[in-house]
Amino acid sequence: MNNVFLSLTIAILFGLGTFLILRKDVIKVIIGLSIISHAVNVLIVSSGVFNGDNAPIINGHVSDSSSNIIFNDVLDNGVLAPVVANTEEVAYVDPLVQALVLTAIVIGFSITAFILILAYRIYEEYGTTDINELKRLWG
Amino acid sequence: MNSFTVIALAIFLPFLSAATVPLAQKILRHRVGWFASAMAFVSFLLIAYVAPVVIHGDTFTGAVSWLPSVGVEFSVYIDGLSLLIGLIASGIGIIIMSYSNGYMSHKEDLSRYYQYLLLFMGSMIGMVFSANTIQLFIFWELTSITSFLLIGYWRHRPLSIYGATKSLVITAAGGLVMFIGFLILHSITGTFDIPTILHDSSMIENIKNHDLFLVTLIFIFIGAAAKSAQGPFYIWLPNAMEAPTPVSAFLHSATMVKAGVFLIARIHPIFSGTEAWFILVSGTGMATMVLAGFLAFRQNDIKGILAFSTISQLAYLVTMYGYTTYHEPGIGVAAATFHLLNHATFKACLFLVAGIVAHEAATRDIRKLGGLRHEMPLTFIVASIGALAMAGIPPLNGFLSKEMFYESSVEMGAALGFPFGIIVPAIAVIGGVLTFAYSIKLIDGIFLGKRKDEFLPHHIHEAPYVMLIPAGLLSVLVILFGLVPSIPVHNIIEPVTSGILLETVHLHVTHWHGFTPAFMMTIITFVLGLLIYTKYDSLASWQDRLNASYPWISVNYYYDAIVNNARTNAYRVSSFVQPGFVKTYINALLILTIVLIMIPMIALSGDLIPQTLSFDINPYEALLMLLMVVAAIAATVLPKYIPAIIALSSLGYMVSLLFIYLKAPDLALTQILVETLTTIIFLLVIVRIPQTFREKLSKANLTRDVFISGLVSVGVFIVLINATQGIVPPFESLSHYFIEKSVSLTGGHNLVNVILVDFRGYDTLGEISVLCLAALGVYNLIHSRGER
Amino acid sequence: MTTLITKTISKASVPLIILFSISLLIAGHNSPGGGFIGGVMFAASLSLLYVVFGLDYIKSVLNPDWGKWFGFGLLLSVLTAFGAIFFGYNFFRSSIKFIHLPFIGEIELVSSTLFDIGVYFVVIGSLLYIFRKVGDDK
Amino acid sequence: MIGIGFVLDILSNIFLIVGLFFVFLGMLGLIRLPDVYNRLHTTTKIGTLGAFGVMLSILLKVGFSAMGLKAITIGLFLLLTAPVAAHMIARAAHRHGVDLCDESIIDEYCDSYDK
Amino acid sequence: MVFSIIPCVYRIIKGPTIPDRVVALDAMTLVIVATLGVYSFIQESVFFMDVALVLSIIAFVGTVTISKYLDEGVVF
Amino acid sequence: MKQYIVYSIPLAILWCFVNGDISIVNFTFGLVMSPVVIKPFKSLYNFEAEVSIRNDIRRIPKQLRYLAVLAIEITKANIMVAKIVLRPRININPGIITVPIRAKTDVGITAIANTISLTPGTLTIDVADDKSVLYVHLIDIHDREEIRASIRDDLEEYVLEALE
Amino acid sequence: MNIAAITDHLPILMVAIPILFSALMMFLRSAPSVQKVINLTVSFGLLILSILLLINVLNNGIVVYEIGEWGKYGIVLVADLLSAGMVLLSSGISFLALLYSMDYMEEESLGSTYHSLFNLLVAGINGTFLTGDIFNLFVFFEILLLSSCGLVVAYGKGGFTKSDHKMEATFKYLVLNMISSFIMLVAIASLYATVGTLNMADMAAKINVMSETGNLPWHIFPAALLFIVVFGNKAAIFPLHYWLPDVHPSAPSPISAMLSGVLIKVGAYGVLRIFFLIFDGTLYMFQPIIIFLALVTIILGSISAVGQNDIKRLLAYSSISQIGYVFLGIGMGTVTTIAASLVYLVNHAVAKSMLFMASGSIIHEAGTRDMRKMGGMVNSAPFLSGMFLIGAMSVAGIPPMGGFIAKFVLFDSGITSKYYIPILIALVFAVFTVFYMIRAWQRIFWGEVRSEKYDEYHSHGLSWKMSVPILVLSVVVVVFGVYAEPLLSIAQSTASQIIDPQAYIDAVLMREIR
Ligand code: NA
Ligand code: NA
Repeated sequence: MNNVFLSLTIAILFGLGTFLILRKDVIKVIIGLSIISHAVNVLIVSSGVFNGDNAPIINGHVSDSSSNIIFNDVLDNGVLAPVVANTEEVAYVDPLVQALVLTAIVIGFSITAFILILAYRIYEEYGTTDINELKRLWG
Repeated sequence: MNSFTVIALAIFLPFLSAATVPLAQKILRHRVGWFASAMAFVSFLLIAYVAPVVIHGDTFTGAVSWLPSVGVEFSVYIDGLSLLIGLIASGIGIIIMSYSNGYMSHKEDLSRYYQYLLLFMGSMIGMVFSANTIQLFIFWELTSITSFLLIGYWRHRPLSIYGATKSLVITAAGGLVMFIGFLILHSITGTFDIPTILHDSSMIENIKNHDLFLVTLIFIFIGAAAKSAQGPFYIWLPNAMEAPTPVSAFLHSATMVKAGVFLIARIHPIFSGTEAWFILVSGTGMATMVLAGFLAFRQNDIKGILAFSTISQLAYLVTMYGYTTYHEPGIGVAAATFHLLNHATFKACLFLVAGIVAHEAATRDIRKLGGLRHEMPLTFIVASIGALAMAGIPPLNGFLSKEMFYESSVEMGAALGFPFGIIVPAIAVIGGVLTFAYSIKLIDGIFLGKRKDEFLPHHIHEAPYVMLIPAGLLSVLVILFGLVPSIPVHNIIEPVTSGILLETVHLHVTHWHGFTPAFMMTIITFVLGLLIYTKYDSLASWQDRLNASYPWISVNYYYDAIVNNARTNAYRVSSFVQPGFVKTYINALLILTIVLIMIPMIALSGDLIPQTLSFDINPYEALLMLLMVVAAIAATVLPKYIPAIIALSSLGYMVSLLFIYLKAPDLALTQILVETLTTIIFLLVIVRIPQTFREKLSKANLTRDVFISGLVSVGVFIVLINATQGIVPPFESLSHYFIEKSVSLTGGHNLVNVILVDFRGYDTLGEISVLCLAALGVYNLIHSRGER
Repeated sequence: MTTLITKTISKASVPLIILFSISLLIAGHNSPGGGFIGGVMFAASLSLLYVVFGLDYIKSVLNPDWGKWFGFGLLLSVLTAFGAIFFGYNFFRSSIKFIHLPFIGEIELVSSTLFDIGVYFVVIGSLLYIFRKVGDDK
Repeated sequence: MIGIGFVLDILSNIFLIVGLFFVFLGMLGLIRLPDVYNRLHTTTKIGTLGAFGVMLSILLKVGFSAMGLKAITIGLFLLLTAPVAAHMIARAAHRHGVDLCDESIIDEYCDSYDK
Repeated sequence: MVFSIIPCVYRIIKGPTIPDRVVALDAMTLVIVATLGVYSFIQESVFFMDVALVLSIIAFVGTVTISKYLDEGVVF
Repeated sequence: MKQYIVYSIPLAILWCFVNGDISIVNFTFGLVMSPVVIKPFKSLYNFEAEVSIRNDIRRIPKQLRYLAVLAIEITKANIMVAKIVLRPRININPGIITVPIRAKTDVGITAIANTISLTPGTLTIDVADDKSVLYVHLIDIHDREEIRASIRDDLEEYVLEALE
Repeated sequence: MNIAAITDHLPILMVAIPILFSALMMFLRSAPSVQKVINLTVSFGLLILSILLLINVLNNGIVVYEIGEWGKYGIVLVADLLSAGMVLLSSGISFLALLYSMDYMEEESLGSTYHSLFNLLVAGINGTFLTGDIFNLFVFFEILLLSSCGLVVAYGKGGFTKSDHKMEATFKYLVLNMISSFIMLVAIASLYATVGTLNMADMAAKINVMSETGNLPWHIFPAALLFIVVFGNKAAIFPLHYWLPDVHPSAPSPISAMLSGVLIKVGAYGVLRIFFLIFDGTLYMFQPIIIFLALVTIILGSISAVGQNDIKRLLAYSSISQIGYVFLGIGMGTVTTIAASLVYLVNHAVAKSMLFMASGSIIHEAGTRDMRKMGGMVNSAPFLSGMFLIGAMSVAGIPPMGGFIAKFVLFDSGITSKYYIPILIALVFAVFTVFYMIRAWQRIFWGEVRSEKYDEYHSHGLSWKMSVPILVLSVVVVVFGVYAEPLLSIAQSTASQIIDPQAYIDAVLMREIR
């Protein structure tokens, strides 16, 4: 994936979402939030640290990463070991970002559900979806 | 018992007794006041017990640990000054609380009244014996608060509320300013301990040479002036007269208002000897003296006269403490101290008389009073003694200290040279003249002249003894100090003055010095005083005209303008800043975000865009991204809900395609599902929301929104391009560990799922909690219908 | 009301969806799927029924307290995580056991599956709770 | 020798190509046809069949493996549900007030329900 | 293959009626399902087939829901 | 009990399909699980109705024949509509007509409707409330009666045989 | 499981127990009284556990708890003095708020969802304070967000807040917080992309290495500053404070107490945690920004508070201005100022939650939130009068209340650090605070008993469940004033830990990993 264009796409989605959350219609605002949410999710996936060729599902029973890494930091020398060489090939794409996005998607969905029903209640209380009607006149 | 324990007891006894007053009231009923005065008496005895320690100008310091982390102790400093004010506070306390037994109706909330009084007394004692600025400030503010509560004792009365608020706002605010002064002092000296500073001349030298010397002085002085009703801060004191009269006598004339004077005396060694000290302290004092004297003369309410007179008398003290700048060793400090003592006696006495008169004659208006000398002869005598002492008539104690005031003014004027040699004594005389005039007015208005039957009750009794005796006692003191000045001078004034100046002082006070300038000034004072008194009407009409045409010359004008309109003005500000539109708030958030991104952009001005950008792109990717953008644009521009939601949905599917492309099947699955669910919920909601509202976009708004959105886009792009492209992380990623250990440690092959349920299962626990929360929240939303 | 065509086909697809959701749940540890995805599939099947047959009708047929479902799911998840503490490990330490069964072969028992089942129930419960609450609200 | 595998391979490739082609046609119809009802024809029939063809081809290629089984499940499910979806959309469209295109010559449905 | 999505997006934007858009969305899922099938085969991984199955199911649910909404103005 | 078995077997097969693994173990697992899945939906499926396994088995050949016919018709449908789409100028006469049907059961009607939808140029829009008539959209109408007849004879026959 | 085991697992118990009981409450909805008893017991138990945790940290140093025993590769909970202290604070307040709720909340609200929501709120708060993982912080922020939203729309008895106000307020709250959540995710993602870790200690160590070798990439700075938006929004500092005066008053009073007492402190906590631990190298850019924002917050909050007639709105604006003081201390960024701002934070939390609860009772009594319609209440509610005065004095910084000690140490440390102008501004608005707090007290309790126009005061006595929390908090306020030493010394140790996070980093990273 080309990061420049992907970043550009994400940025554009951000901009469009922002434009929508500046609208006055409650539902439009929520749509805007959803667009931004998409953008953020893609952004997180794209911020994976390394890039392999396969989905992060291990086929065999053998793991493929360089097996002699000892996963402990040695802080005594001010060195954070192990430092994996940049050329290290990993067969999979970064699974962590995917897990993060999954969590983010679900959380985002929960909140969207809540805010949508909130929007409905707002309409019920105020009889309009105009956000500017939601202001209170007491500073 | 050592002195520390004794003083600590003297401080905390009133607090403890305040706590037990309700209990005492259960036993003593309406005689609970005697319990309070007994407690005051014990405190008085305790303070008197330590008097020998300082009688020769010595000092005593004692401390226990309190807040060691910030270097503050609970510490006690006993010197002549603190002892004097401590004795005044507890001694007048005894008198006032005894007097209150007669003054306060049995129907009043006596328990609260005496609680407040005792709390005040304890705070006052605590304040004067404080050896560090923090402790001093704490008790200082406590006196403000108790004063506030006492002024507002009759809390349903609008005037009480007004007076209480005013006193609190001014004294507490002044206190805070003073507090900052103390803190600056701390930052200069590294200590909060007052004796440590006082006894270390190099430290004092250091303070005087410090850049912040003036600021510190001004800040501390503002606190003192606010408390002692000096300068423009005088305005709270007249309104404080809404308190019950004994309270006014106690707090607002004899003790609390002297706290400011006390503070000036206390910091005298630190700040005096500089021009700033004289200009600030004496300047304020003289201005206040003349203004308040005049205003006292103009009052018709007895307590009004006494209030302004108090201000004016306090101004004497302030002026005199300011005098000692270039003059060593001056009699200013001694004179001030003597007058402080004298004022406490005669003014308290007069207040008690005012209370008696108001109590018996049911009015305090001097225009309605008159001729009471026949019905209240004893009160008349007591009052006359007090008033004449205030007027400076020999041989009463007021005369002596007034004489010393004139003497020190002449001295000071001489030290300053022409034209101050004339101006300073002249101002002093003006102050004296006015004092003379209003003192006479007081006696004349109440007791002399003709009885005004139309305003007064049929029978006016002589005061009950419970009220008369305290006043009488004070008048006896007035006479005693006047006739035998050596008693107070040797036992009190000299040690106090030594304590203030930190050097031994010997004084010689007599009635007759010969034809000194001071004596001449006294003569002038009497003559002019009588003259002014007869010209009252023309002066009054002059002032009324002045006030009518220039309302802004009154300080109260500003106070009222600020405070009364505070709410409306503040409301205007807050409504302007916080108009209630979500949109404004979102804009604020976004703009802050943009600014925060731009700050490092500008500050670091590095390469915003990394050099190594690749623009190779495969056509599928390009198409997918293009379609995503198009779908997003559609969701943005389609005006109706359903089409926009369908477009949003298609965007979601495209995102899931992208996830597929990025080798994320779990994500794609989730994305697809969530997208559809979101659509369903959108529909569920839109079913209930007919699309009636249609936003009309003005060109300006559109431009602005597009601009903000564009900035957000650019910001995100730049951060992102750097984060994902700028550098290759030199560190291992957590994911390496997952890939390596997943199968062996968790038995799972789907790394994403393994991370979700194992490595970061805790996140997932949070995630499902959020889901539950959404459901629970929706329940509350739906069930919160209508006003209940 | 929707038509009988839709109803018939929906009836036919619901078991398929539910089975698939279970399959996704179980397979989650080794291939795409898991509690959330499975749960949403299950919820989708029931919401299909809600849509096609109408909420009121379905409620007369089956009407569990979805609140208890997600309560149960959350409880199960937390208790699974707590389980480790009872065995002297840290919270959420997973355990993995291989069991050999006749005919079936080696079966992998993982504590995290239990956790995932909890997730499954939470998702089903909360989604359907929301759907029903909002659907009921007229 | 032409083995059964080879035949299946050929067959599967044919299905794949035809399927993909049909999917494309279906989407083309989405643009070209005049109203929603006609567009539904292309998506339900051509699109679904195209997708089914693709799935069938995969089944033929990989046999009854996991992928094949899932592929054919998808294919059958599509076959089952696509007409219903089309029916729902068409019905909704009609009741929603979407008129038939100008070329239409008859509408016997419009009287059957209360608008 | 992916190009087949273009008409769908076109229809989603253009409309003209809401049912048109629904049809287009439904068609889009169809295309994605087919694409996923092929992709799964090319990648030799069954995982994407699961995605396809889920998509075909959930798209059906979605379409029925939207249609019912358009039809009757209610969802449940 | 019998009902459970009848429903469980297809469900178990379905389970194997969605699970992507046809094996005895998996099938048994599906068989065990199916009743649990069905139980809550019992009343939805008219579950208590009498089922006759023998009847069901007897119908299988007819059902297969129906599927074959369906496949042919579908192919024809595709080719026809594909032609329309690919024609440079689209020249059609669409419209909605009523088609009376004989099928009575829900399954039968559904099958007919779906069959119609999948076959050339026809699309079921709705079924009348009394289940007697289908409303069908045609992409190109030349002769109404002919279409009705072809539906009745070619498709409905097979459906009725197979499913009713 | 014995006592020793419990102390081993203290950090996670603070989070997991409330989640567990939240789930359990869903099954007990038919037995409200059982719910009450259980939930109060749990909440009290958590308070005890949080005390144990703090003692543990004080005695044994930083406690690190590896969830799932994955070390930094999983999620760790870290209880240092800051975390443990915040947890203790929030546990105390939430126990009292819960006790208060028992008689305050409307039965239906209480029985159905309140207990579950409240437990999750507590879990969210504790989780936020304890987590050592930045993404987990995000997750718990969302728990906080949604649970507080759910609770804001719950109903108290009397219903003096109209539901339209609740809806409107919640919408603002939610939208702004969603945006800041997105911003947080962007920041987290770019951090992860840069250092490949989510563990905060690990991140700190790696960013330190980059910073020491001069390789700190440019985009770390905007990523760091974005956290100002994230935490500022939680803490309601200018210009992110706008939601607060709508939300806090709209919530039921015990929830307002939680929001103002604890939740906005989460923002301060986050800033202390993230900036001083991870972004040490960006502090020089961060400090002036925070000082500026804090001052504007103080100014706007104070001025706006003066203008309010609605008692809860006044308290809410006051919270804004007070959190400004807390951030001022943070922005000045020395050990003493941070210690001061912690003291300030604790004192404000206690006093403000007490004030909100008291205001709930006052509103209950008066039948309105409008202070113009109150007056002379001292006769019908002398207890509330006393308690409110204590709280008002504390917020105003009048001795001998805890608020005074807070202002004292803040101003003193500020002046010692030579931040004269900021302290001067803070001083001016401290005067405002005195004015509006004391005025509010006067307007409610002094003056004429209100006219016939409004009903009589409902002089039903307060139940003990409502008065005990208020009383306890007032006692704490006074104790923090007259015996502040323990608080001060803990605050100083905490501040030293914050300023020098090496102990934190070592505690997390120096351990065996499976
Ligand atoms: Na005062
Ligand atoms: Na303030």
